[in-house]
Amino acid sequence: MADLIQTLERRIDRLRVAVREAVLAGDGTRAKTLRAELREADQAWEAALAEAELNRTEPPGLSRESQVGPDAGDGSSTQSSLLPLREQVYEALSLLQVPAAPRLIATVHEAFFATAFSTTRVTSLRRDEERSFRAAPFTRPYYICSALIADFLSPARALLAVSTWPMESRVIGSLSPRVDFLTAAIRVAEAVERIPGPMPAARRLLWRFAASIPGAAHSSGDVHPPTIRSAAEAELTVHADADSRTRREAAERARRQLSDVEQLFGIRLKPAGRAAGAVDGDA
Amino acid sequence: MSLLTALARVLAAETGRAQPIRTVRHVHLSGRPLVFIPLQLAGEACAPLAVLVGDDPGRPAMLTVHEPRDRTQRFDFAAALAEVILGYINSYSTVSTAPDQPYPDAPQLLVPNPQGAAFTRLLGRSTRFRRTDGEFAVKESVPLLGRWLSFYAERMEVPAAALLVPMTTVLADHWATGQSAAEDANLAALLGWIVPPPGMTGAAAARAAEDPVRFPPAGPATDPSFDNEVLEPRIRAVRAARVTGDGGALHRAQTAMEAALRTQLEPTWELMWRAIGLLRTIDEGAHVAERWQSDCWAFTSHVAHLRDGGFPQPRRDGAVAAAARLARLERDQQRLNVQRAYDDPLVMAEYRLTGEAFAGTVTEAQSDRLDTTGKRAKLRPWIVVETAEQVSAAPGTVLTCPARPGQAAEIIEVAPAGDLTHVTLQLSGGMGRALVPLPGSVPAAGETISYTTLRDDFQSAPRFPDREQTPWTHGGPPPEYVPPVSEDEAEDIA
Amino acid sequence: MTRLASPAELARAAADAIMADLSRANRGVVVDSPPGAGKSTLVVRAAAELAAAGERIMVAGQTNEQVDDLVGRLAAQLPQLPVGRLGARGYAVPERVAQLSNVQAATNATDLAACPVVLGTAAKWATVTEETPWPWAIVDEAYQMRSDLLLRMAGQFEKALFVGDPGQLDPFSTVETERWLGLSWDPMSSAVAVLLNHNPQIPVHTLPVSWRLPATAAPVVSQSFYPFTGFTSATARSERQLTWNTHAFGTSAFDLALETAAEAGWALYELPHRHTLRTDAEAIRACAGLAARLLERGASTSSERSAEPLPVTPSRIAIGTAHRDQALAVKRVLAELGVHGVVADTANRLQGREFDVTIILHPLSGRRDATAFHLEVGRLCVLTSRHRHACIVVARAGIPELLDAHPSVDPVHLGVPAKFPDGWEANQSIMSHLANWRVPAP
Amino acid sequence: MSPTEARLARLRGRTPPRRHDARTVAALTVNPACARRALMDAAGVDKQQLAAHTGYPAPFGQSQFAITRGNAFEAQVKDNGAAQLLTLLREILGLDITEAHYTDLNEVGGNQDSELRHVYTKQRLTAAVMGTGTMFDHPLLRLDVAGRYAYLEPDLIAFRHRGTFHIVEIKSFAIVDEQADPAKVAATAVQSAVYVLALRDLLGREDAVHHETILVCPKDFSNHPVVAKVDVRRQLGVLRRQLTRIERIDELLALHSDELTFDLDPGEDQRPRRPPEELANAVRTVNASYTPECLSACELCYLCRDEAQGTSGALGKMVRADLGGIEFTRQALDLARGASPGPDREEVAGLLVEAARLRQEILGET
Repeated sequence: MADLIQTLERRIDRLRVAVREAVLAGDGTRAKTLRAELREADQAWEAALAEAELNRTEPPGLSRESQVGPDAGDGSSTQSSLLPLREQVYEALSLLQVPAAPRLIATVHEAFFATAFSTTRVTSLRRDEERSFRAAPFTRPYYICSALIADFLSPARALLAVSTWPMESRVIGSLSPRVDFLTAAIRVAEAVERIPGPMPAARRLLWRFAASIPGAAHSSGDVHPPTIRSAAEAELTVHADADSRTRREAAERARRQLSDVEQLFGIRLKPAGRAAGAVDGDA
Repeated sequence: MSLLTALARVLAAETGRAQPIRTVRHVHLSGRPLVFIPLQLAGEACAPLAVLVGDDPGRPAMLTVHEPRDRTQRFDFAAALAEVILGYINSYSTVSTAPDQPYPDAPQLLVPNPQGAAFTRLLGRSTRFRRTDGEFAVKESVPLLGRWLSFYAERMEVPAAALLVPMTTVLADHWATGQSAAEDANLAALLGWIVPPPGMTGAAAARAAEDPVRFPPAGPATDPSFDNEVLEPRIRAVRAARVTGDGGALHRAQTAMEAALRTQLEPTWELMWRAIGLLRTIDEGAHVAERWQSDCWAFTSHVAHLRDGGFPQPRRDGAVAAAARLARLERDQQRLNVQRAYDDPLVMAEYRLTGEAFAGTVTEAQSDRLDTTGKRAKLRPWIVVETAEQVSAAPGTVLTCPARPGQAAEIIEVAPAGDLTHVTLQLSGGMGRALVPLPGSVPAAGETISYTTLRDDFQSAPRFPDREQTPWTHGGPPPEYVPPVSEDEAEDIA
Repeated sequence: MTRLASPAELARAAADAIMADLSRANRGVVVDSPPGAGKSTLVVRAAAELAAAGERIMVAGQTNEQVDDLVGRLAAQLPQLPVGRLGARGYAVPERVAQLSNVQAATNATDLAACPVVLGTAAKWATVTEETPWPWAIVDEAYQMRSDLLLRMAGQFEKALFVGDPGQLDPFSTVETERWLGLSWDPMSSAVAVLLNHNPQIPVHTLPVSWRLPATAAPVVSQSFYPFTGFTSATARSERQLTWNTHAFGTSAFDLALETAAEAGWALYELPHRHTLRTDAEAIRACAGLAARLLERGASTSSERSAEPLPVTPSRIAIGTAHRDQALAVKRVLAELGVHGVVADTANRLQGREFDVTIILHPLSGRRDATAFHLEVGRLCVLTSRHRHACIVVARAGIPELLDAHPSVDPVHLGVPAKFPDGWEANQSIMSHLANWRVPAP
Repeated sequence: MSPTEARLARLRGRTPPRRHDARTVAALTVNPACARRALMDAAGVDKQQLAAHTGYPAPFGQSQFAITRGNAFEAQVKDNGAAQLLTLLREILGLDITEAHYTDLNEVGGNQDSELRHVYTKQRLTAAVMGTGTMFDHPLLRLDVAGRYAYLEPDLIAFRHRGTFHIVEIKSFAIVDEQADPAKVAATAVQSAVYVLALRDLLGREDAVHHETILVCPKDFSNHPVVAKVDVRRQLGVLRRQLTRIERIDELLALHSDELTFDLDPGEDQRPRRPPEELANAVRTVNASYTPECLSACELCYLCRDEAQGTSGALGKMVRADLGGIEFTRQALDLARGASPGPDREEVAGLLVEAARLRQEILGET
């Protein structure tokens, strides 16, 4: 066993050198194949080590040099939830009540529901939802869908919404991102006020909102939800009319022009030529 | 740069071996230096990845940050590093000395290159304002380390100082290679030129040393191909293991990451100690000890400053502090230039080449000549020096002879004599009180001698207003200084 | 219909405006003075008027020569005004100052308590310790003064008039550090820069007329080095003549260059392209040779200054270089040629001085690469703005190509205002002008 | 296709062209003396691949840690309708509270076609004057470089109502105590200047785009953004001049044979098949101006460095200057050892002999 591990380690070292040499020599193709070999070797090595572990009696103490850093100290403290992802996303979006990007959704969920999930999974979620809707429309109580760009009614990059929301709140004009940000700030502030002892994560999230709203942030860095709410509302009133006008217009257009599935997941501009025309039409 | 150095580089290029451009070592080298080789994570302002540090070539201590973006681990690393570095520093500050005396010796940090020194400065800056209480408290030793590293980084700006020394800078100051200064920044390549492996030219050795796979860069930046092909998978493994909470896997992943980083540090460790050995073979310049003495003073007063609860170094200098520091730096710079030239004929040769200095032989000496124009007669010997070298100084200029620094020699006449030049000099000072010069104090006929316009005419330190007296032209008196505390919320590494 | 104001009127109006601001200033006034725009005249007038108003004025220059010149002018114009000359220990009062009856010299300010106006170098003032600050200071050549020196002497006065030429060389330091870059009180930057950083309300005036530069030079220098403010020449083209007392037999390149310069106010004596050491023997010989030939031909100038023509004596000719070793080499060749009294010096040491004819060795001549030093805008500005009549530039061919090939990779420091005009562009502009007055060397 | 384009296409051969981008345009100012680089960039040659194939792979890569960090920071300041950025812009540009528009130009209706994005960018930017835009995320600009379009993508363009447009660059190098790495700031300044030119071009008005660009960086050691204004007037001047110089690319082409090509002859697996030595020789027929500075700037540096062996330039500009006009180290050494100099080399020869004598006197060298 031990010598198998050693042979593997020697092989891995050789391969790493080889990969780097290929990369430095600008030979991408060779680097690719070598990387594949390397992965296999790595897995074999992992397996061999794991097996060796089992035969060992005492659990491994941390090596002399790794005394730096308690290895649990970061992020991993929050455990992952039992709920399916779509429902966690739903929880977060329902709290915010505005379209949001995966990063915000994840942060909110971690802050208020104490469970973390990777944003990459959230991104793929949209596709799954679209697939299931196309397969059997309206069979679920809600779908995680896209927010739509007002100009084109195309899916906004990485903005998720809930199918049951009114179309007005799901279309995005040029002021909507700001409006939705302020609205989200208000919702988060309310949530923090609701919960008796909010987690530090929640307060930190609220502080981040406050930092980007005039008159909301305490210099001291501590968060005061009522102040944040009123500050957000104050700026909100400035944008509200202009924004809702754009949104109403776009929402009507969407309801008029789009099929059910398109209303949830948007349409895409066809490649150039015709597309350019479409742009002109919009301008 | 000078033609002399240019010629040395040409020689190096043509002979395939670095050429000496100094006859003595102009920097103090501690008997027990602390070698400090940091690596940092690419793309971050100052995220330590690993260091190899120690004062014993045989036993370097290696510290690793397995999750370089995690602030807790970053400051635990700082604490661990503090143990090593503060321990080393204390071994010099715990010696007992007379109240008005500096410590007999001072701790010297050696880093591979200027970037290593810059990292030292940033690490100091990022830790010296840390709070030791509250939500983001760090160990007491962390801000202390920060203040020491900041002290070393600031001291390095002083022209004559040797408390923190980048190795490539010293080597390049003593040897000319057959490559460009830009390429000299690579420690391995530089040493390749100076001491090529048997059967290899310096040029070949330097080229070989540019292969980042065989000769990892001396840090703090790591080689991108190492980052992408080696380090990234290692860090990913550590993260994965931590998430799954599999202790065995975590241990394996961490060991593997450390092993990988070790391969990037150890070659440089070897090079550093080879360079140290190499520099030790050169005798120290005459003024080096004197300069080291002022380093010891600087060290001593910083120890006192800390003991007396002084403030940490501010982010930037105030108006008065800046002006005062500039004045000090300029005086040190001038003194250093003079001392280096006096200590080292090769340095002086650069001035001889431009006519700011010349060497020749004394052909006449009226050593008992008196100047009787004043009320009292003064001893003012005249000598004539014959030189084949260019003399650019005009009559009236006061020259100095490095061998007789206390004696001023005013040019009376510069007269061409065939293709030689006769320089008549009037001497004053350094000959004793009497009207008869002390024996040997006046150069005798036949003596070979050199004179230069370089003089360390010591001016007393200029006076500056107190901080509270900062004039309106410079913004008026600044508010009372309170050391900033780093807003941890702001610096929390998201 | 309104007549255009004459240069003299423009100048007077500007000076009056400055005086008006002085009287109501609560901190001070800054006056930018392009080459030969009557800086000293202004200093003398300001000193006189403030003294007349019963104020005590300290005047700070940068070098003893500058201060002595000022003392001379001030004492001569106001014979009844007691003028104090504060000097450091070891400073010897020069003859031209000593002979003035109303000048009193001392190394200690308290010995000059009787003088309403006291002049000294800024460095000397920085050492003075007096309880009561002076109500007024006049700081001359303030753009060549480093802000750390201002810091040391600013405690001495309450209000100040700062005059200087922003186009000349910036102060420098023997140490290299980026430590203070971006600080409003960077000790390495000029006194004026720091002053204005902290006192933006201080009015900045510009003198609009150059009394030195001829009509042939003012527009070129103005647009190359003072693009934002600009200035005009006090004299019309016809008012400045450079004429030869002898005729040249045949036309050597030297004579051609000299005549072109006399005609156009400029000449580019162009040596064949070659990369050389900075002490390019051929170029050095050309500089000295041109001076020698000029004296040999015998030149005289006629100008607004005097009715009948005045001879161009050696002391009215300067040869300007970038480096000290170049100036030394020129001196050596001049000596070989038996020419005495012609001034040969570096740009730094020619600052603030004036000649009839200047011959300059272009900083970029024969170079392979341009460095920040050789591109420094102030250097070229000083060299091309010392003359009353003509400026002959000696250079090897290929400078425009060198400029085009110059990599622009200068570091950019946050909070440090970009220097304008940029040396690279100023050089381009001067070269394109000189191209019209090219005289190829044999 | 104009004769010039045809000629450039032949230079490039079958290797797919690399378009000019902000980096390559900025490179015009880094070593304008280099005909080799000018020609290759004009022809859109893949210098990286070419260097690798000739056996002189470029000595620089990019660490994915740096890339990740850069992207993460840009994403962070642009999150939630660029909330963080808006706060900074409000403070540094004095934006009105109503000016909070955010327009995503990364794609047009889910389509990323460059042409389309450029057209849409133009529409939205010109419409901005009607108060319908404040922040424009990744607009796609275009600049005519020697007759070929370069598509340029600034991080963001900010518009102040009734005011001017500002180029905004988001970089992940830190501003520590108000100071940042001057080399990195300089590089950003040139890049931003390229964008300014392109934007002025697009709007057809010089004064519509401010010469002060806005740099957004992390503060000290945190992830929190700070802004600084960077005046790019100098960079604009240099760029304009260099852009007009490469307009004269024909003059360069005229110097070389019609047969000259840097074709890599890629096989179906896209791997180059052309004999490396043949390719290298083709490269060598075009003059390079190698300086050690190239080592951190140009993909071809190792090839050119090898070529420059034995020249004084290879030892650095300082040495080259100190050696006056002497081209080769061998020549310099001979002169130092007393070889008789040419007619116009006496002074430097004299100095070299003197220098050699001094070294000899002090070190006993011969």
